[in-house]
Amino acid sequence: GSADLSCDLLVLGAGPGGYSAAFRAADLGLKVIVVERYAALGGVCLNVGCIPSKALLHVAAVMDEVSHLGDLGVDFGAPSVNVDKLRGHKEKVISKLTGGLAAMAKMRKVTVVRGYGSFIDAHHVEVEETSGEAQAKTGAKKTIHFSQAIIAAGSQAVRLPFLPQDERIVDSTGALELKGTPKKMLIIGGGIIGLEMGTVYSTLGARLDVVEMLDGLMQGADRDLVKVWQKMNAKRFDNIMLKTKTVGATATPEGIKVQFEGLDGTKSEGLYDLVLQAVGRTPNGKKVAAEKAGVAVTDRGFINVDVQMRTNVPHIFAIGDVVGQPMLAHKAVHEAHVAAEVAAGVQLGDANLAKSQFDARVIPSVAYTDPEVAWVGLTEDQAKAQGIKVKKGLFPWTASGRAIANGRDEGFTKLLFDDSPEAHGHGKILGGGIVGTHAGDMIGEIALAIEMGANAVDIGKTIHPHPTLGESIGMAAEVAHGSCTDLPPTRK
Amino acid sequence: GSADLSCDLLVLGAGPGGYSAAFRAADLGLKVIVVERYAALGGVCLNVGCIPSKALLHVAAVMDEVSHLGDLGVDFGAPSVNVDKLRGHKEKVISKLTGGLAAMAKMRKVTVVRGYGSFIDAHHVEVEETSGEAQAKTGAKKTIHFSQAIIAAGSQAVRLPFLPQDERIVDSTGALELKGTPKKMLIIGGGIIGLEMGTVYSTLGARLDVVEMLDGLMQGADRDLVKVWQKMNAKRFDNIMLKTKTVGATATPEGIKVQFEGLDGTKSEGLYDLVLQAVGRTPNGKKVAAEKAGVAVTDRGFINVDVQMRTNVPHIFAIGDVVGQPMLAHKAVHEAHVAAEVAAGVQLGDANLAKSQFDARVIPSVAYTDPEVAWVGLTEDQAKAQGIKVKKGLFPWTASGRAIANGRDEGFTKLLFDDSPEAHGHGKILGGGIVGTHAGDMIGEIALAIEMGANAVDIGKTIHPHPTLGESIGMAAEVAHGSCTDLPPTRK
Amino acid sequence: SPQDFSSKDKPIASPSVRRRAWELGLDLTQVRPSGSGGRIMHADLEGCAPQPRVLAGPIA
Ligand SMILES: Cc1cc2nc3c(=O)[nH]c(=O)nc-3n(C[C@H](O)[C@H](O)[C@H](O)COP(=O)(O)OP(=O)(O)OC[C@H]3O[C@@H](n4cnc5c(N)ncnc54)[C@H](O)[C@@H]3O)c2cc1C
Ligand SMILES: Cc1cc2nc3c(=O)[nH]c(=O)nc-3n(C[C@H](O)[C@H](O)[C@H](O)COP(=O)(O)OP(=O)(O)OC[C@H]3O[C@@H](n4cnc5c(N)ncnc54)[C@H](O)[C@@H]3O)c2cc1C
Repeated sequence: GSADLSCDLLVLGAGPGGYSAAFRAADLGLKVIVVERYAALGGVCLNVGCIPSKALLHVAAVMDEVSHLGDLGVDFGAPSVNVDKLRGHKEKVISKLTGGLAAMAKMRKVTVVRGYGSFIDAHHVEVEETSGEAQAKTGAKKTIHFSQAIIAAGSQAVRLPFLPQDERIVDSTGALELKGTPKKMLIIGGGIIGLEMGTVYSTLGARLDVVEMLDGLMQGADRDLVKVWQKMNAKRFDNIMLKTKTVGATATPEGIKVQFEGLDGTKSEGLYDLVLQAVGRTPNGKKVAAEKAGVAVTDRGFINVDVQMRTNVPHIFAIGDVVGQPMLAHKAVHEAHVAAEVAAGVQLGDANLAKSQFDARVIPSVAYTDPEVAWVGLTEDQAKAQGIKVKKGLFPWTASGRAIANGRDEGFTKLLFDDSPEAHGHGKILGGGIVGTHAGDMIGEIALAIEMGANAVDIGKTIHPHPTLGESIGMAAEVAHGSCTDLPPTRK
Repeated sequence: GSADLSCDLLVLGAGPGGYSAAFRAADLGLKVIVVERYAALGGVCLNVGCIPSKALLHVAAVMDEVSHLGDLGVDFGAPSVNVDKLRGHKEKVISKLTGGLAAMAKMRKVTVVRGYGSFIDAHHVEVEETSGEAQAKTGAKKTIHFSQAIIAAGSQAVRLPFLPQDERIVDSTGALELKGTPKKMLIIGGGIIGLEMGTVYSTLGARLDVVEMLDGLMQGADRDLVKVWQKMNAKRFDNIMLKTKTVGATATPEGIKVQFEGLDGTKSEGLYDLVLQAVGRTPNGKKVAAEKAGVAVTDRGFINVDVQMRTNVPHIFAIGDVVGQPMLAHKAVHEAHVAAEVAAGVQLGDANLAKSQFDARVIPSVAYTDPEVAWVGLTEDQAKAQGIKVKKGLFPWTASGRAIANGRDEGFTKLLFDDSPEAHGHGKILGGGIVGTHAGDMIGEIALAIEMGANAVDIGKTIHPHPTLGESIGMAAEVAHGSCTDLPPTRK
Repeated sequence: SPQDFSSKDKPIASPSVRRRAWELGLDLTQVRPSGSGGRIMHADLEGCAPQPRVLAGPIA
């Protein structure tokens, strides 16, 4: 049929995946249209995810830091907290970034079409125009013809069906609105998102309960890393309920009454001013009428792709949260570049670009709690489960001059090297983890080491500046190699 | 002659160089004696250098951070500062670390002999016993026989001869004693050490003047990095006097009167409550009677060594500040390991160990100011001076979500890649610099990239977690490669 | 100063490859690189004949 607009590449969704793909493709010379239902670009990450959470976490971290400074001779009284101003700060951070995205889209001549997009066929998307702060439809419609398309529709928070509708029950988006500071808060789901939000609210004064079905918080990370975080944060929690299900809730004037049931059958109950559901995110794959374009979507709503980010329909790509775990912004961006390059390569007849593929060995994870927990590549738990022989180098920050000087020596840095017989004692680094302040800023070095195939000598012989937290990476490699002189000797 | 003690390896001086060498050699199986004149191990770095300065700088950084937090909605009043308690904190940090060193020496069965050591001949050192807090000699003497020796005697602050003796005129050691908070402070010498101490005193309330003979502060770093620091710190300074010499000073009851003379002849004067001399450090090579062992010492007091850290006398090594620039603890430690390995290799007949050599391509530098300034490898200034063609990738933190969320987006990350014709556009990384918070913790990744011979694609395709400051390294590589989508498009 | 700013002219080899090469007495400029971007890998050192090699001169 006839279309209102036409482009080389249509990108559906303007989150980190979508805008990165659109910008990369435009830079490579394609005519690009992005369809986004919300007024601001940036998706979950910029508007209700990575960025606002970190804006609040930073303030919380400084507040927590200050509360210890009296011991060091600098006494600040209790702060007066203006929640409206704090929320305003967070909004300013968001609009600075989303404003930047809009400007960059313009500079790149990427057309942004506001509205809800659905496929009509393998070369057309229909956009129902939306307006206002949310996604209210105006009734106007547009049809866009595309040569190739990238689906970057992202994900949304899972909602527990049995929870009543009540403004004291929120998901991460609601929690980020920071409407006030509850006295008593329940976090359903002990993953990163829940624990980050809990950190903010607890620093602002809330007492926390957390309930988790599995047997530990912050799944995915090695338990030794999590243990350090947990010890430092024990004081925030009244109850950490593991192997426990949330089975019901009722809204009462005094608060939300929530019922729990342990895997062992024990029942319990709690009363909360605020309940945060953070039990995971579900992909938006089923909401774009992908089937009309012939694109296969799994039962759970994911869209499967190959290493070039192609769906089963070769000229339609998918990237970001909608293609699978880990649902992380940096994964979305790197996938976005691949999809954009392949699309541009095909369109422009550039064989090298068309060969682009996603082949990163590892994708790091970070919990921006206090301390931060960061890990990348193989974990010790995985090594054990998969029977991979590893040599571990662990450097405790109790031996780090900088960590001690900062009054924050609870952390450690750990590296895992291949210790299979074929490695002959010079095995490459397979993974690593850091728990401690600035962990997230330093895990990139371990990712680079893994991508470069570095071994313990490579990392240990790289001179890291003293006194930094970063030198703990060099030290951990020396430990694995047996040449560290900042720790007690290893028994022979 | 007969000796009171005998060892495989004598280490003269227990700074980062000395203790690291001693521990490494002991771990490899040598019988080691360390001679140190002071009661505590750790040398300048632990006792009056790296560590105490960072303990104070950390507190200062938090204080400065808090002063901006009101804008974000969290208002702390002005702090009450207890200088005695702050000094106590610093002392605690030091003793935790020096206590750890003493314990580790014991576990390694390294004998520590307290006293002032001088060579008698190529196989003997005489130690004049010292006691108390400083280096008062008791009159007792010991002779130690050694098979091999490592000179790790370090350096000390240069003292300007024309400055009067007055307790208001100090070097870095005096400044670290933190006897009070002056209203008006002069820093003579605009290098890292002076600027770090100035940061601490200014946060505690002092107004600063700095006088520097050369045409810029923080020499060694590229000017663009320094400019960012300088802009952020302008408010600390009343006068930044460049190309200016300090020519005289008199102690008066009102303060220290200091006379300056510009290279252009203009004269000026200032009155200060505290004057910090930070005009450099001079090696202690001439103070150990090295000539009696046949070891050559340069006029300036340095001891020349080869890549195995051997002096002209093959069984006597030298490491650390005493062998040359850069005078940095991490250089000392890496040299120490080499010297210890070679010595152990020779003594134990291990050919591989005996071949050890100092072969790091680069040694990073960090100014632990606020923001931090860190750089490693080739600088742009050097590239220009040496005619090395480089491709630059620069990522400004105004585009970093995390920096904006932290309210600290003044920084940037810059990488320099080989752009010579032989590199065919895939040149490896030659250097890099970061200015911004946590810069020192992240520069290690750039050092590793250089040591591994990584190029822009290697670094850019390594997935760095979002949103971190560390991802700015990946972004800077993408900028060099032309694939960054978090910045405006580059004009074609 | 031991800092080697002119390393752009040097063979691309990681610290452990460099270390292994000197243990084996190999001159890296004589080793053929097999890694991406011209990097010398550990495997490239196998079977190379040692060359007489001089230690560099004074570095400080
Ligand atoms: C509280 C929270 C904190 C987080 N913190 C981090 C973190 O620190 N680091 C990290 O890496 N990740 C974090 N994440 C995850 C991160 O936000 C996601 O991985 C990332 O946003 C995924 O990017 P995306 O482009 O795939 O999808 P999204 O960001 O979900 O973007 C999809 C976009 O598509 C639009 N869209 C969807 N369907 C349509 C349609 N039919 N028509 C028009 N538009 C449509 C949506 O409106 C949205 O803008 C966090 C998430 C949350 C919820
Ligand atoms: C204020 C300040 C801040 C600094 N900050 C940093 C920093 O952040 N990062 C960094 O890398 N570097 C820093 N430095 C430099 C760092 O301290 C030195 O590079 C490092 O200490 C050198 O180690 P070394 O082992 O060579 O010598 P030193 O640390 O100087 O140790 C030499 C030791 O030998 C002893 N000694 C000397 N002669 C004799 C003798 N004849 N008999 C017995 N004992 C003897 C001395 O008492 C001393 O303990 C700083 C220096 C200062 C002054």
